[in-house]
Amino acid sequence: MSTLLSTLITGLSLGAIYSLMAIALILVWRSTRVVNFAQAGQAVLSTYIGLEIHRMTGSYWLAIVLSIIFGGVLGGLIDLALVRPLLRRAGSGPEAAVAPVIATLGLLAVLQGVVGMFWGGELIKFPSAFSTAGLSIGGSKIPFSAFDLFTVGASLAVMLAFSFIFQRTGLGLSMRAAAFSPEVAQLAGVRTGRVRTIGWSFAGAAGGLAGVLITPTTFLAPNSLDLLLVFGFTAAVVGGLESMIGGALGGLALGFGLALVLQYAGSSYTFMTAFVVLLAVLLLRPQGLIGKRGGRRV
Amino acid sequence: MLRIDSLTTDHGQVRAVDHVSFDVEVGSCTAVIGANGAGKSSLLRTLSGLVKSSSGSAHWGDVDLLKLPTSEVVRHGVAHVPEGRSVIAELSVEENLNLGALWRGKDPDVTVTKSEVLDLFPRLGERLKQGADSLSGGERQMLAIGRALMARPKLLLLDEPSLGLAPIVIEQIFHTIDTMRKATGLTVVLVEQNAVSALAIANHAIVLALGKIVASGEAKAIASDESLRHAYLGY
Amino acid sequence: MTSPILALEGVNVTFGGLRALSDVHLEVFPGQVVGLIGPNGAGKTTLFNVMSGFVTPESGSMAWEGELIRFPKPDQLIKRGMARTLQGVGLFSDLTCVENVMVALTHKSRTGMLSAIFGTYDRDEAKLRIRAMEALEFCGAADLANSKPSDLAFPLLKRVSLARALVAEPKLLLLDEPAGGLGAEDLRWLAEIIKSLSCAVLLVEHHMDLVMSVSEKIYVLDFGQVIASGAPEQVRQDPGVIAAYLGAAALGGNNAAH
Amino acid sequence: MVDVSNLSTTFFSRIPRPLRALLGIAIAAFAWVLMGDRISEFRVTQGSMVAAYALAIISIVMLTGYSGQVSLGHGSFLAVGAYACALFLVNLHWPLWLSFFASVLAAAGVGAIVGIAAARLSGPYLAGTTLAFAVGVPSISGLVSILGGEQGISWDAAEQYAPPSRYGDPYVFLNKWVYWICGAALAIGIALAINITKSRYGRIWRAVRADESAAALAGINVARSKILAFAVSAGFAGFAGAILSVTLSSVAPSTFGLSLSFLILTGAVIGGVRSIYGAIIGALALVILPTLSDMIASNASESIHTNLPGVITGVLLVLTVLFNPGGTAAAFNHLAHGLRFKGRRSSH
Repeated sequence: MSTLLSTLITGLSLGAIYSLMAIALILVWRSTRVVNFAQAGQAVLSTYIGLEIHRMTGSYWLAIVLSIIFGGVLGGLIDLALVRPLLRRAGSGPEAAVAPVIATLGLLAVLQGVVGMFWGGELIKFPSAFSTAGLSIGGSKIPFSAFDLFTVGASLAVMLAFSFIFQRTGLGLSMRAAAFSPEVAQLAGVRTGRVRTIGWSFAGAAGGLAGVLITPTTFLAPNSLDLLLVFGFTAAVVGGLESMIGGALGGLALGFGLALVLQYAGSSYTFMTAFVVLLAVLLLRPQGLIGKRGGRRV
Repeated sequence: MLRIDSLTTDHGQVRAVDHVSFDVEVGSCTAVIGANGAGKSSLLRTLSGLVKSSSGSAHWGDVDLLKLPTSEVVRHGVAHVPEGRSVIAELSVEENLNLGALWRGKDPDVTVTKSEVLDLFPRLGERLKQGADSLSGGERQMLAIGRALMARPKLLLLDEPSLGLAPIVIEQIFHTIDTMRKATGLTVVLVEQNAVSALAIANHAIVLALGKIVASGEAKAIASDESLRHAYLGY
Repeated sequence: MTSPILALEGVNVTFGGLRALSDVHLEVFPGQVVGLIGPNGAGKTTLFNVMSGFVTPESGSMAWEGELIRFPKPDQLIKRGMARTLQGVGLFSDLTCVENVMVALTHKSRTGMLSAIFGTYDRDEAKLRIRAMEALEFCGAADLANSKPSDLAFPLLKRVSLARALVAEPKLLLLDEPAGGLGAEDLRWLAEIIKSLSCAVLLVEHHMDLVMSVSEKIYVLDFGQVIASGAPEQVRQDPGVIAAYLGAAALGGNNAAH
Repeated sequence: MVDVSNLSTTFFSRIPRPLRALLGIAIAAFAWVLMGDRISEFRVTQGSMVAAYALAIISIVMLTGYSGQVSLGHGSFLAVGAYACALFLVNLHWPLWLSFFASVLAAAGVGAIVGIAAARLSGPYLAGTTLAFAVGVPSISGLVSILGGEQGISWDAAEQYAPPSRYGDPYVFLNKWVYWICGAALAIGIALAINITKSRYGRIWRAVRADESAAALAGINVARSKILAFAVSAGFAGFAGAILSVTLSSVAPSTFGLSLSFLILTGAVIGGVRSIYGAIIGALALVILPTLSDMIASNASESIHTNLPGVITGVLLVLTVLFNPGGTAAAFNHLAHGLRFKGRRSSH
């Protein structure tokens, strides 16, 4: 099997996870116009919760489901407890410009600190229900494990579910309307505050799943998902930061791209690559790779 | 009845609406006219809770409008079509319409309302699946009004429906508003800079200048008032 | 006859298929006060944005003092000898009023980065401050010098923003709705000060009394086109203008304007 | 004739600005030296850290408080300054003051380049990009061998910048000597920062931050002013990094990770993002908080012990944003203003 092909296959499962994170960031961005830097902390906390449940019950499935639910509840609570008062107090001047950034960074510090207090700082291996060893097809081994297959499948399922909710249900319509034009949505009777809380919940759940899926192949530590946040943000920007499909495609593109860099240049270059990609997209195609021209001002 | 009493709204240092009082009978149409910056839009935006009033009151029947958050206003039968063809360009025509009736939930009547709206604006029916961004200015205004009608309102607040439209389209839209009101007993408050078109379909009119009511009365009387034209156009 | 200080020829602007300005011609002569009126959405502000570089037209040309020039970038305006006020006031909220005015003198300042680092700029700053105070005094706002905009009433802010536009002594002043939010007394003051200016003024305004009383010439825009121009008396009799303002029905329902 | 005499009346403000700066530096340096003699040797090193943090926070005040741009990656500019200082000092054997000067220029240069990109970005895009920058820059140390990889570069402070001595007998301990150097650097940094922010540049930055269109109409090249702000801010950050490296007598990529960027931002928010003096408050808070949480958690388990400072700063950040967005400096101003106002009233 050619190296190129196997590299691309590795990129697929990584890309799926980046897509999930990108979608989480996009959901919050669309509903609140805030890039939620605490997403990494939320994901870490819900992953540790999953780990704890696995230790207590031994059931991987219960662990994964409960950590997704916990992620959702946590996201909703953050909106109610932090974002709602923050939006109400929106002032002016330099403080207002940095307030949401600072608030989510502060929350990130709190979440990671709390995780560190309960679970310590050592690297932990998160369990997985499937083998992380490569599958063999026709006698030759490929760098794609049963767990990778599960990762791609689970991410795809979440994206399809989100896409169904957004395109086919009344809730989805109100979420889109509130995102694009809060004023018109409110006049049409959409309770935009409640819709925003739901958006934060969905984002928290997606982030939680991303955390559970990435940690079996890496390690879990209080700040182990910071990189996922950066890559998720890059993927979201590549996709234009407005569209879920854009974010999903951005994640996949980044997954493939980073897998190639990892294979042919080495791990020291991956961060730099992500940064260069991010900057290039922002400066050359600010509307994202698939967005319409003239769409946004960065 | 819509009863507005001494309503005052401030935008920072500017008093946009200054102790405005007037009543609107159920089933009638009141035109609010005045130059740019006279406070017409601010008046409507205060009624639907988009901006907060400083003092005064506004009651629609028993409902204290100033106490309601914007999303609840429509649940009490008041629909507001804001200035500037307020459709959501990212949604399709049909989604824009559906949005207007979302709060009514699974009410079977919604489909009836929808067919009524499409009868009123057949152009929208031809474009249901298209993105709202593909519509012309006039069609967007129709969609904005149609979205408001989907809520089956008792009181319609219309802000400058003629803004930036060609005269022939303006005439068509005003004609539709007029027939709709007469057919359904809808109460209409119509904010307009295009005074004559508005006065042609209104029963009553008030003239605003710098946030204050400077004239009010029968629409016909206002239309033939020379002093109004002076205040309005400078001649 | 002198040549116009500013002349626009055949300016076209479209926004996403919507024609905002079509084939606009406009001339302003030195020292002249010219009014620019039209209904909401007629393209007045777009035209101002073209002149001040916020919008680039598809076609058209601009002549300044008889010489064809490229449409300027907003920050080059002041060096050309043009100044513009913004709708609302557009003051810098964190700066005192005198600092607000001093910002418009930046191009006259000789303080370089080295001088800023070592703090050898007190004399240069004092010069700017005196000029700014003179402009404030001219607009009757000298005693507001050390107040922050957030502490002042709207009509006073309008004075400060006028002072900021005038401080660089422009040859042409673009005024964007200077009367918005002003009461009768301030309107009279505004009319007086516009008449007393020695520079040319192009005035976008909805307040007809003001426009009619100060302008020597008026342009009327509707649907992005100049539908009438001339002396105030001439414009106010024009049937197309009446139709545009009061609605087509004012002329018995015929669409005279089109 | 316009009367401007009321605009500058105090005795202090009559002194020419450059002299005033020198006077301020002298007074501050004296206080700094005095303070150094009254505290223990460990606290002296903490004092050096305060100086480094304060300069770093000043760079955020310039960038965010004045020009309204956000950077989550300012730790990277500290890294540029620190590594540059190490290279000039250790590899090229330049004198300390020249190394400082060169590292400021190096950081400002990198800042100008980043600023060109930053000037085109706003809000969350700028925040996210600088975040990625902060994550990416430390990995450069693994790519260029002269930077020493994960271990970084370390040196013997006594060899590079020994305290002055007579007959081999130093006047002061090495740590206190470094503390003096840091104090002098901070005093100079504050004086320069005040000079710059009081000049037309400070005014232009605040104008651009408030309203870009109006600033452009006032004749300001908005993009250029933002790039300049980024370069100047990065210069100060580079100065801070150089001082930090001198205090630690080493540089390593782990020092300049994301957490340093966040730490500086935390200090800036707590001190007040608009105030240069607030930077000192913020820097003190950054040094005191871990000590404080040490005392609180002295009997707790190790994991609580190590994580408490992070949680406390996080909570402080969130509370500051929610309840006191102007930071400590603004709260002081408020208080002082209120008192002054009261005093004026009662005198009537």
